[in-house]
Amino acid sequence: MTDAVADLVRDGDTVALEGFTHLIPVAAGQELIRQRKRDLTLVRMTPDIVYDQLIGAGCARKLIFSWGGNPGVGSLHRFRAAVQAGELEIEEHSHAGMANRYAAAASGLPFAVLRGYNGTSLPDHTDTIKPITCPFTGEQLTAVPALDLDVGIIHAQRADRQGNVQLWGQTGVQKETVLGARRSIVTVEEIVDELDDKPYSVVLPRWVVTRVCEVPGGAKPSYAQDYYDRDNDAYKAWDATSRDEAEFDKWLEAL
Amino acid sequence: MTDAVADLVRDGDTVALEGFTHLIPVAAGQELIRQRKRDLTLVRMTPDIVYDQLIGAGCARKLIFSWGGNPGVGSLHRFRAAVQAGELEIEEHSHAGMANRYAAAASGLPFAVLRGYNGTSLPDHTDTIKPITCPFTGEQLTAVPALDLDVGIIHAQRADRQGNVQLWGQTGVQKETVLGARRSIVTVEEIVDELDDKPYSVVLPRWVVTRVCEVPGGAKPSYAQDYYDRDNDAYKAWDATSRDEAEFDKWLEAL
Amino acid sequence: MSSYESDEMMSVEAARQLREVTACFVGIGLPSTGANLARRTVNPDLVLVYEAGAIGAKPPRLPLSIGDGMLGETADYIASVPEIFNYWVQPGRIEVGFLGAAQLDRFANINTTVVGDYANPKVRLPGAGGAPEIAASCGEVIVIVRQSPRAFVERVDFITSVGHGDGPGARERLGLRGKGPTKVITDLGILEPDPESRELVLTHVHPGVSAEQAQEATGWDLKLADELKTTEPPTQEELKALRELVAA
Amino acid sequence: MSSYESDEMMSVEAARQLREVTACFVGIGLPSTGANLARRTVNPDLVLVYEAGAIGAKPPRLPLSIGDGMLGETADYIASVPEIFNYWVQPGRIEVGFLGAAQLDRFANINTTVVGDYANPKVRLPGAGGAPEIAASCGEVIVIVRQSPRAFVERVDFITSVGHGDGPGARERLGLRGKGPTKVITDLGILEPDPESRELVLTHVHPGVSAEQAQEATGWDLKLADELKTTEPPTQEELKALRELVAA
Repeated sequence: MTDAVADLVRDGDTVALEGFTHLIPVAAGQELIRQRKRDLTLVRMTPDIVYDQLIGAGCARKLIFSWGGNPGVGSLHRFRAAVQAGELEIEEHSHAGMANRYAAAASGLPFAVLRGYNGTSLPDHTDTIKPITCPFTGEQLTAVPALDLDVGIIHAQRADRQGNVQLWGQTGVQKETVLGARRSIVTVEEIVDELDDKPYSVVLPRWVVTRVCEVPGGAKPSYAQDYYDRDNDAYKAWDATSRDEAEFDKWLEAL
Repeated sequence: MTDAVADLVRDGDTVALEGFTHLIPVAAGQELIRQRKRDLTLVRMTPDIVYDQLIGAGCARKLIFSWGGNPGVGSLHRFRAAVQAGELEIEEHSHAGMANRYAAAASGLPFAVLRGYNGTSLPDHTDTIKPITCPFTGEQLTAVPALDLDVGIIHAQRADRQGNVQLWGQTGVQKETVLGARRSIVTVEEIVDELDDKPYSVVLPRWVVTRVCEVPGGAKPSYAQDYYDRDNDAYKAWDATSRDEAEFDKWLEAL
Repeated sequence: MSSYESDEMMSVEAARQLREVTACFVGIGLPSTGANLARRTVNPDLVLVYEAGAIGAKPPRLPLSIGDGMLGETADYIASVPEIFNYWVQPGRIEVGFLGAAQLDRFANINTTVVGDYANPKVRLPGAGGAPEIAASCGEVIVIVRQSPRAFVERVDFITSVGHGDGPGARERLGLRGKGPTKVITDLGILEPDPESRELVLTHVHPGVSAEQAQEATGWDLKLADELKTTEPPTQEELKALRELVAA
Repeated sequence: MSSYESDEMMSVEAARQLREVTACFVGIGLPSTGANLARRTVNPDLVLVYEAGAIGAKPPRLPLSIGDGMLGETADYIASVPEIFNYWVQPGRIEVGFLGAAQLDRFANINTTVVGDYANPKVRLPGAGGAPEIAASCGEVIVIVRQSPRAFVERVDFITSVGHGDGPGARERLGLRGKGPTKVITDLGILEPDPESRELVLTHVHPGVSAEQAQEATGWDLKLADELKTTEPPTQEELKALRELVAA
């Protein structure tokens, strides 16, 4: 993973680490911090504690997101402080808008269309939300641009020795993150001889994944279905670490 | 199934029977013929022998499609004769356009955007293909309208007693056909006590399906994965039946 | 009557609203508690849809987050997140959406984005998540929020999710196809939009709460329904089911 | 040299084109035979993508249609049909698309829709299927078609799938991102677009075929490459693998 991050993520890149509260690529995110990546445009529907860490560590110039919180616990204090201090540029969407931006990227389209944002204050502050008119009905809808991802990073349950990746359970926008990015890194719980059937599994064939790295526990403290549950105490403990800048600095030094 | 077709399909309706060479709802299509439904706008990406039968039997006023043939065998002679005689209105697309029209219908959007049709003769003859400009990049792409389906009909491997439907294998646009239609009929090979995991299965929960009917063999002579293979002789035999109008009439009478 | 907390009253009342509902879009927190309680009391067949992809989840205990494995494991189906929003929320397939709020105004517009100016916020909140499209497209929306003058404001600082906009006809003009918020369940009572003005009026107070208390906890001049009712207190069965659920 | 049929020459030559290819989009008929033969000869790791959804199918025999169960059963992954076109074909992820043709013109534009006038066709053909977007978006296109003056026409009656349009710069002007047809494999030889004019020229004849035969089978004035080559005849191994495949 150290090599994959060093080889594939450059300062200034637009990078998405996805996993919708399940299979969050935490270890890969912390590797970005260790390698002191800078000026990243970080993308994620639900920036949670690993994004709080990246922001607190100064890796991010900009955040593109739709919900920033410590899920089930409360706020992200490093994120909140950075925004309130004007130190982090933000581009803010709804989940539906972000999901469609990923889907457009995976589809090789410059934009996606949805019913969304009408009447909200989001278009007043986010210039990547524009009206579009249906050429058949004249109805006005909303367009959002495809995400322009240099690197997509996800965590999956496993891969086979050829590099085919398999993930299952609630798999969020992970397929779109890999298919929508120029380069991709997938960390996995384990590498196995052969993949077998799993309910609702997504397989990303080897030829669409740039690099697969075996990183057991790479999603901790989040969930990896059939491997481990969420470590809720870690989520709660993060609240205190993140709230106090000195505590955060101590955490960062120890990383 | 007799009741479902009688209750839910009205003369003049727009009806899609889908199944991309796998799980074709042949029995339901033949029930439309038996009930002498008229003036239907029939929709299907790959109209094959059951559509040849519907067209020959005079059920269709119009066909919306992207590839009309007897797959692996040759032509559909009733379809071909009807078009060559100017007796069947057609609205012709590509697979990508049709798939996106289904997806738009399932999404509650009036249209979909794709890279497609540029430079082809299709837009000269099909008025449901229009240019659309990306509001962010200025790039010109293609818009197609959502299908406006009164009834969506599919065949699935099974349902449970609550009416949750499960299909697996290559499942084409069947999910979109049900979700994109006002009313839906699903014929199934069998009704079981409980659904279990199947690789790449699509489940259509009971509350989005109007009617489920147990029709074993309902996709014959096409495939139903894990139930039966395609009866290729029937596909070949259809060529002769369909080619000769008298033969076709005999077939129709015997139905 | 047993003693109970105001949170419990809110969850019980939320569950009761789901008696006749087929499918409900659920977030985490009080909405999740209310919806899961409904499955254990008034509506065992209630379909719970979570934005991370689980459709028809039957969690044996309250999930810690929407990524909880038991949601996927017990679901009828799992969709990708783009599919959840495009195929399931957007076409209005889901009858009820449950939302929370940091600020709420008299037309039930919701703010979960910032307090203060957007560029220089006093408090930066988590943001929109799935709420704007849930508010736009679900058949109706039930808001669950504690009532206070800080939360119930004359005008929200940011419209994250549209309630009834600026009043009559606003949703239609905006092309929003769901009915919008039909009930706001608070720790003090229930507010509903007036059919004419679309302004929220107090229709119920919870047992032991006065209309004046509710008015004092509201940052605008809260009107009372002609017939102000008192909510049924939680029954023994409701409280038992709720406490078992929370303890599980 | 063993004796072989012209269909066999076409399939063998199609397979040879896939030596260095990662992923190939496959239809039914000769394209399927060629691609499946490549997996058994020059490129065991070749990824076959079928438009019904199978990605990385490894069929043990030739499928009867793209719905064949063994495609799904042996696939690395199965996508829905909208996903196949949107996530896999459209972004240009697939290096080679194999297409057939009822008519083909000097710029390798393809007609599979009608012979004659669209409104009053002489012959109604099956139509577009997945071909227009395969022709637009796959890295390159290999056309497999029998050569005859009826099929190789000055001007196709209908452009179902764009080859090189009206010549130099046409694909760029249309915003088509793949290279378009780079080879047309026929029963007589191989045609390739001239790098400058984009017009198809005969670069190879199959063993025993003369350039004149190929020109007579072409409805336009077919130019010959400066160095006209003769295709390598099928080897024993190629023929054995092909015949086993077809017989399976």
